[in-house]
Amino acid sequence: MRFLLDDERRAFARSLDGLLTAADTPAVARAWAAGDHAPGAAVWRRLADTGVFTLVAGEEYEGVGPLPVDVAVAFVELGRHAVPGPLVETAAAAALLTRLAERGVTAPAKRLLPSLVAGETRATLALPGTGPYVLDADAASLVLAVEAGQVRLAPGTVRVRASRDPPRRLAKPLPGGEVLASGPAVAGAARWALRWAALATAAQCLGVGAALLDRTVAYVKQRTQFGVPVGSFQAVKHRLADVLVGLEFARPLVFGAAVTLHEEGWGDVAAAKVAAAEAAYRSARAALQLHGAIGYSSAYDLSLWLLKARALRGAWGSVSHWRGLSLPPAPTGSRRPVSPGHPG
Amino acid sequence: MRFLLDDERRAFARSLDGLLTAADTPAVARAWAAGDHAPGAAVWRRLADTGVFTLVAGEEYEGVGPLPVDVAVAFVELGRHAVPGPLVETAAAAALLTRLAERGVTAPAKRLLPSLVAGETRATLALPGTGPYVLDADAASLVLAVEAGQVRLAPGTVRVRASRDPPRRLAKPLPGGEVLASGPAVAGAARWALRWAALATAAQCLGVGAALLDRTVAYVKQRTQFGVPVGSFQAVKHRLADVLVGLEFARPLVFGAAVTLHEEGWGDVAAAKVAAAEAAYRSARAALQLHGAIGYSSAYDLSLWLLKARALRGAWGSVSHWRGLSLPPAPTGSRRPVSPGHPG
Amino acid sequence: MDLDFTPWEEEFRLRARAWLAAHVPRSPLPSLETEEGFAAHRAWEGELAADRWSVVAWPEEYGGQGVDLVSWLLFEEEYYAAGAPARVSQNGISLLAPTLFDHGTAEQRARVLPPMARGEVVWAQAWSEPEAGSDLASLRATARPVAGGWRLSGQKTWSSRAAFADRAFGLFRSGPRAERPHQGLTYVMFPLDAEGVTIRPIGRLDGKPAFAEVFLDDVFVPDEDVIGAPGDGWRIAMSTARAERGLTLRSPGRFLATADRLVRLWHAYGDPADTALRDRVADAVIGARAYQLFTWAGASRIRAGGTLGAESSLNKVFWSEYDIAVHEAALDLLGAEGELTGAEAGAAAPGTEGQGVGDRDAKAQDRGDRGAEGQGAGDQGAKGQGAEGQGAEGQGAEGGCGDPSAWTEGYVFSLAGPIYAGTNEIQRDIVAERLLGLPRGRR
Amino acid sequence: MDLDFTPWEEEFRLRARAWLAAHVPRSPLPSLETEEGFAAHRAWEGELAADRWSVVAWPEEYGGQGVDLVSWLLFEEEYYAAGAPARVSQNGISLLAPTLFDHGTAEQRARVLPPMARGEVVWAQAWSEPEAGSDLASLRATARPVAGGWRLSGQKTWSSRAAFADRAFGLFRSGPRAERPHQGLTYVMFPLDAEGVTIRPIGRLDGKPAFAEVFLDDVFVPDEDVIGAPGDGWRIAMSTARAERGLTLRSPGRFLATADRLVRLWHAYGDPADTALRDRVADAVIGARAYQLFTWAGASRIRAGGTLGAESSLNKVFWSEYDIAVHEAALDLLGAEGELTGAEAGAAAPGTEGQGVGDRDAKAQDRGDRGAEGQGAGDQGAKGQGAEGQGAEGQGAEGGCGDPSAWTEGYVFSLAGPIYAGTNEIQRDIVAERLLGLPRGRR
Repeated sequence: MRFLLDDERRAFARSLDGLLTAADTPAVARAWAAGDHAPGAAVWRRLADTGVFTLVAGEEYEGVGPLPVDVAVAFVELGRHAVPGPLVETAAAAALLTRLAERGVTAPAKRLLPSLVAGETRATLALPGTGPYVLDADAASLVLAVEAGQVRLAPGTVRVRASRDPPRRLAKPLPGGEVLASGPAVAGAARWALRWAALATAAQCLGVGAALLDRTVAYVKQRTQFGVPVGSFQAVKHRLADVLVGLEFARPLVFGAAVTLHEEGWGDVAAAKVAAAEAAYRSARAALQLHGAIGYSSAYDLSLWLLKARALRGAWGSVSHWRGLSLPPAPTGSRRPVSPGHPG
Repeated sequence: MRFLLDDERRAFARSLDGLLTAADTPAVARAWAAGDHAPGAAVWRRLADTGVFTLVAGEEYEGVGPLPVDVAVAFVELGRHAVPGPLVETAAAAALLTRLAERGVTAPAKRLLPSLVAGETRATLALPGTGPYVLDADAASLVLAVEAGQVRLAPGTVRVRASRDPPRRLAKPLPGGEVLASGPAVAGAARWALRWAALATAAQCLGVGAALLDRTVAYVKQRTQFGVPVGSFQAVKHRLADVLVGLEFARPLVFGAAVTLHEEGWGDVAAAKVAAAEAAYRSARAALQLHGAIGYSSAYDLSLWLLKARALRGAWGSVSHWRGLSLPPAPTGSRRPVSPGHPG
Repeated sequence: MDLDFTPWEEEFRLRARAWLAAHVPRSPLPSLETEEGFAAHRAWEGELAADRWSVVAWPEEYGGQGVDLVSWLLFEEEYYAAGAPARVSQNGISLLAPTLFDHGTAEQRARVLPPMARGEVVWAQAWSEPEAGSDLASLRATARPVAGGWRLSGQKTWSSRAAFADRAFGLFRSGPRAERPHQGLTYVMFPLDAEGVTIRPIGRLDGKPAFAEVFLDDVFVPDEDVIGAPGDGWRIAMSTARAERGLTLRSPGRFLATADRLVRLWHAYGDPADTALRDRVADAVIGARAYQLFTWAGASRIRAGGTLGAESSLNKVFWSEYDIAVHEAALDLLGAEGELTGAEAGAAAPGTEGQGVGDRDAKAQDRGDRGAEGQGAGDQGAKGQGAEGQGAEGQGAEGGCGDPSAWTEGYVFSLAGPIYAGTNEIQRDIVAERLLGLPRGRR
Repeated sequence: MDLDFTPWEEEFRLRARAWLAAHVPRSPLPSLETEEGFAAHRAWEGELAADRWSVVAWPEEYGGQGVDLVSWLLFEEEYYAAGAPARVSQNGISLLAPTLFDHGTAEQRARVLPPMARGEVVWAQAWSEPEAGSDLASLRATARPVAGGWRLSGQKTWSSRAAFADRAFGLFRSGPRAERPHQGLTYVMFPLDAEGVTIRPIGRLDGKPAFAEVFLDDVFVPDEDVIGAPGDGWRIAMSTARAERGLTLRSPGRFLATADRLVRLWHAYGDPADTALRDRVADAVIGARAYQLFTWAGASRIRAGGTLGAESSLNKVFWSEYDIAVHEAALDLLGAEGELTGAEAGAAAPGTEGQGVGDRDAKAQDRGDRGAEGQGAGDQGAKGQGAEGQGAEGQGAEGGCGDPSAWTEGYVFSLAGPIYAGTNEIQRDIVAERLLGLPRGRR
């Protein structure tokens, strides 16, 4: 038992952090929001150089995966820097294609995975049960729709719509298009893709929440009101302490879910999704409140994380949906008809 | 529109407050918890002198009611002083008998109401849908059970059990006994009784919550730690401010429910029940936390209110049950099959 | 103790309802935070004023109907229930006008109020400065006495409406910082189009220019535009209409209308078995009713000659947190749709077809897209809500409860609630110290 | 990064499980807060010790198995999963013993630890005084140097276990208050049956004497019962085992077992459609797993030579609020039953028949009353949980998840969590100042 990131993973996180800091990701996110994908594509290429896109697929497809812990490490940093784009979706698409191949449907993986792994293709996808929209279809060359036992290559999307998180764009895949896979392997592959999507989103939330906390702590240390730093007021301190408690107890769930991603059951990944989403959102609420009006200004970069925390909270299914999945299933025959407190 | 207590009601509240302060109700509650009902009976008689038990029934039965605003005034004080006994139940029983009489079933009212109104009889009762227990059957001479379209005079109860709030004792009415009423009037009378029970309980919660806040404010002003009053710490101040917000917004709901008690619909009384129960419980949690260890001691009187706040929160149905009742019913045909956010 | 209104009040309510039913625009006006939308909202103020509905509680000589607080509250309930437009004149009506009634001269009232009531002069507030948010004692912008008036210099910020408004009001330091740091401030009304004034719009969280920075470089203001005695501005600003401010900053009508929309959304789309959401919808209903009744109690107290004072801090904490909770519940109820602005994304997407073509799920599309389609492409669907505006959500008969864009915009707007008009941290301090009597401490 | 245990650890876990399965009493022991129950729990300590399960992480010479923190955590998981009794020796084992390992002499360890491990000497803690709760700097009870030892005088309070324990430990003022107010305190072990000691039990919220006041009137203590240097007590008390304290004050096994009971309760009695409650049950499961994994991460860091420090404050805030939330969910799930203590009311009720006779609703009765009936009348159903005990809830195979009395007692117990061992207000200050680096302020 060694439930700690090793030196290599820490170095990986540091290198991503350095790369993304240098890339000025707030400006990249704003450009992406304005429909200019070029700076984002440049970041995407640099991420590809670090191997971020190789972590899901296995060696048969030029990947080095499955390495869910590394994916979690990477997505914490991607969240911390508010990197825009269908990153989670590309990882989930890789998982989908990989699992299809493992279950005997190898053609789609052979055709599509190598360019995903190389970072040359951005993919987006919709999975059953988690909402009708795909993210950033306008910036993806591959739109996968999984439904009714089929994996389709959608021929495009219904018009692209704006999210309250400006860099996100949502659209429903068009019907029709090439059927890449059908049959019994599809449902399992979709579940496998959803596990990765949830894990990556949880990790991203953790990074978003941490960035919000870091910025807020820095702000309240220097901002003074009534002659003292805002950060010396006990109400401010306690609110930020509670944010830290939330994030620090979500963190082991995220990495725990990565360690057990291959195991049966939804419990760990659901717990990670719920806890990280809630912790990030709590961090956002505190960050806005403690920044005051400046935090409410779209020109101030804090807004990039604030709005993303809300959007990610509901991405890939609501927190209530995932709470339901976090519970162990009822043993058969255990349920009695009524609560003991109600008249029987 | 004059949504303010008039001078007469304020004087009524003050006189109850004075009477109950003089009666040393904490000692009365402790005796009641130990099975000694004599001091409680003495308080009951003094309350009868103020007319508390005359407020529900009308003149035909020696009452002066229905006066729900006065009942709310009285039960705020009863809660503030942690008076033990089946007070809510006696009021609800009077409402039950009154409404039966108004619907033509007059015999039970003629026989039982005058002694309830005179404060000579303590009653307890169970109503459909709010749990199987009656309160303080061991101190009541009248145990009413309403179920299956009948009002029964229960021949006693299954053994009496202890609540975590020591002065409260719970028991299930025994089957059988005399049927006082049956037929179509029963269901409506039970609903009418439940309205009064909910209103009185909400008012009682308000008093309990206010007493907890008052005691806590007094305590944190005089208790010092780190060389300053505990009440000067901002975290303490904000927590108590939030308690006050809760209570002050529950208060108009309680009196609003009294004003509209005779109207159709459960909305106002449900809102009062939910808000007052939650506000009192929040007050209790804050009171315990800010008193620290002393508040956790059963010898310290604070415990009388602390435990009552929890017990009353669930009395006459859970807060979730009442939240459901607070919603206006769906207009017919309005419901669509799925949420807009779920794949249709 | 009763909740009965007089026959006159009931009749007043019905008159308001009838007028609104006949006049409220069928489609929402364009966003208040655009030049076009600002003009449309200004015109709406004129329409209200033409029949004396813009400032019902003012004396008739200034354009009102001279009704009391209770009738004003009834009007507000009707206004929001009707889904009427946001009030572009809100800053002037609810912040400046009460000050003029209490501290202005007859000349000032006669000159300023009627055009305010007609929407001809729209006012921005200019309280904050970059280093003075909650802490007004640290204001730095100055008013320098000159012949016949004053010269204003410095910077104001978070000035709501200033991007398009005509005039503004705020406090300026006219004397040295005295022992009591709030002394030496002067309450000034000033033009936004004068020489030396530079306006730089600030986008709020969703990018809309609901605020602006206002730079003042030796801007001349005549003596007649100072309210009260020079140096006495802070006291004037704080004392004004304290008795009613707590009841009028946010009228219950707004929240009753929002709760009603949420209930309709719940009944239309909610899963009846989902008690987690149902309980939150219930809390919205309960909270709106609590706020309404709390306000009626306050109004009764004022009618009986009482005042409110620090209780308005209870009020502020309550409604600002309530507003966020209600919108969060709505977003959760909307699920994936609860992320949408109602606008098309700016850039055309490769491989993306045109609007609605080939949509495989026309029914879901119809539900989700109604808002956006009804309002055309772009940003037009946005309902104007300045950070200090009291605008209705523009949710009349057609807007409907299920338009996600109105809910997501309302959510963004609600987030400002605990920050402005005195942060909730300050309000809780006030509640603890003035209502509970807890010692001040250093916070 | 992994969650794999070594074959030896897995085998150790299975050995613990097997031993517990064979030894955990089938019926809960009588309440720890009664003389009879205290004796029964003391005997249980002896039974554990006989097979070296009472202090598995101690060196073998003192009665342990010399296992490391990770194995200890595995043992704890098994212990709580088995529903084993509360640990009457908890104060000694988790608070005093680590101090002796770090600061005691070899003689002290040899003299004190083995009888502690066997439950022969049970220790009470005596940290608090009436005027010194969170603020240990204001301690007043004194230790006066005399020939061969010290004389203790003053009053301690909230001393858990003191009603029935043999000895106690605490800090006493042995010198004048120095510039740093924590100086001049001495860490002393003292007998509770000596001349000059008066014990006055204090009932906790449910009346059980889980605490006591301890009055000391010139009580003699030999030099050998002082730990570390006189005057250095505060540093010793604070520094002791800080590295592990955050992980060991409340082991995750406790919360995993509680969450598991709640899930069983939910599956047995919950309405599957009631998502409001389901979400809270889910949060119990999620929180227990989070706490477990947080602890594994901390244990890994300690294994790698790291320390925890102020992170134990995160831990304290988390588990104490978690514990209350879980019990509140259980009470709400139990509905009307969630108010019961499991005891009969003290006095016979007029008109009340005997137990179970004529019960019209035998099925509901069976569910609700199982706990009370299984345990006989009176107070016996209470599971011992001192305010600082780490006892399991005695919820073995028969206790069952549906016994309301265990949940209501657990609820009462949980309420103490945010208060003792440093209030959560203090812990949040520590988190903000030491982990986030925020300025101290005057609080």
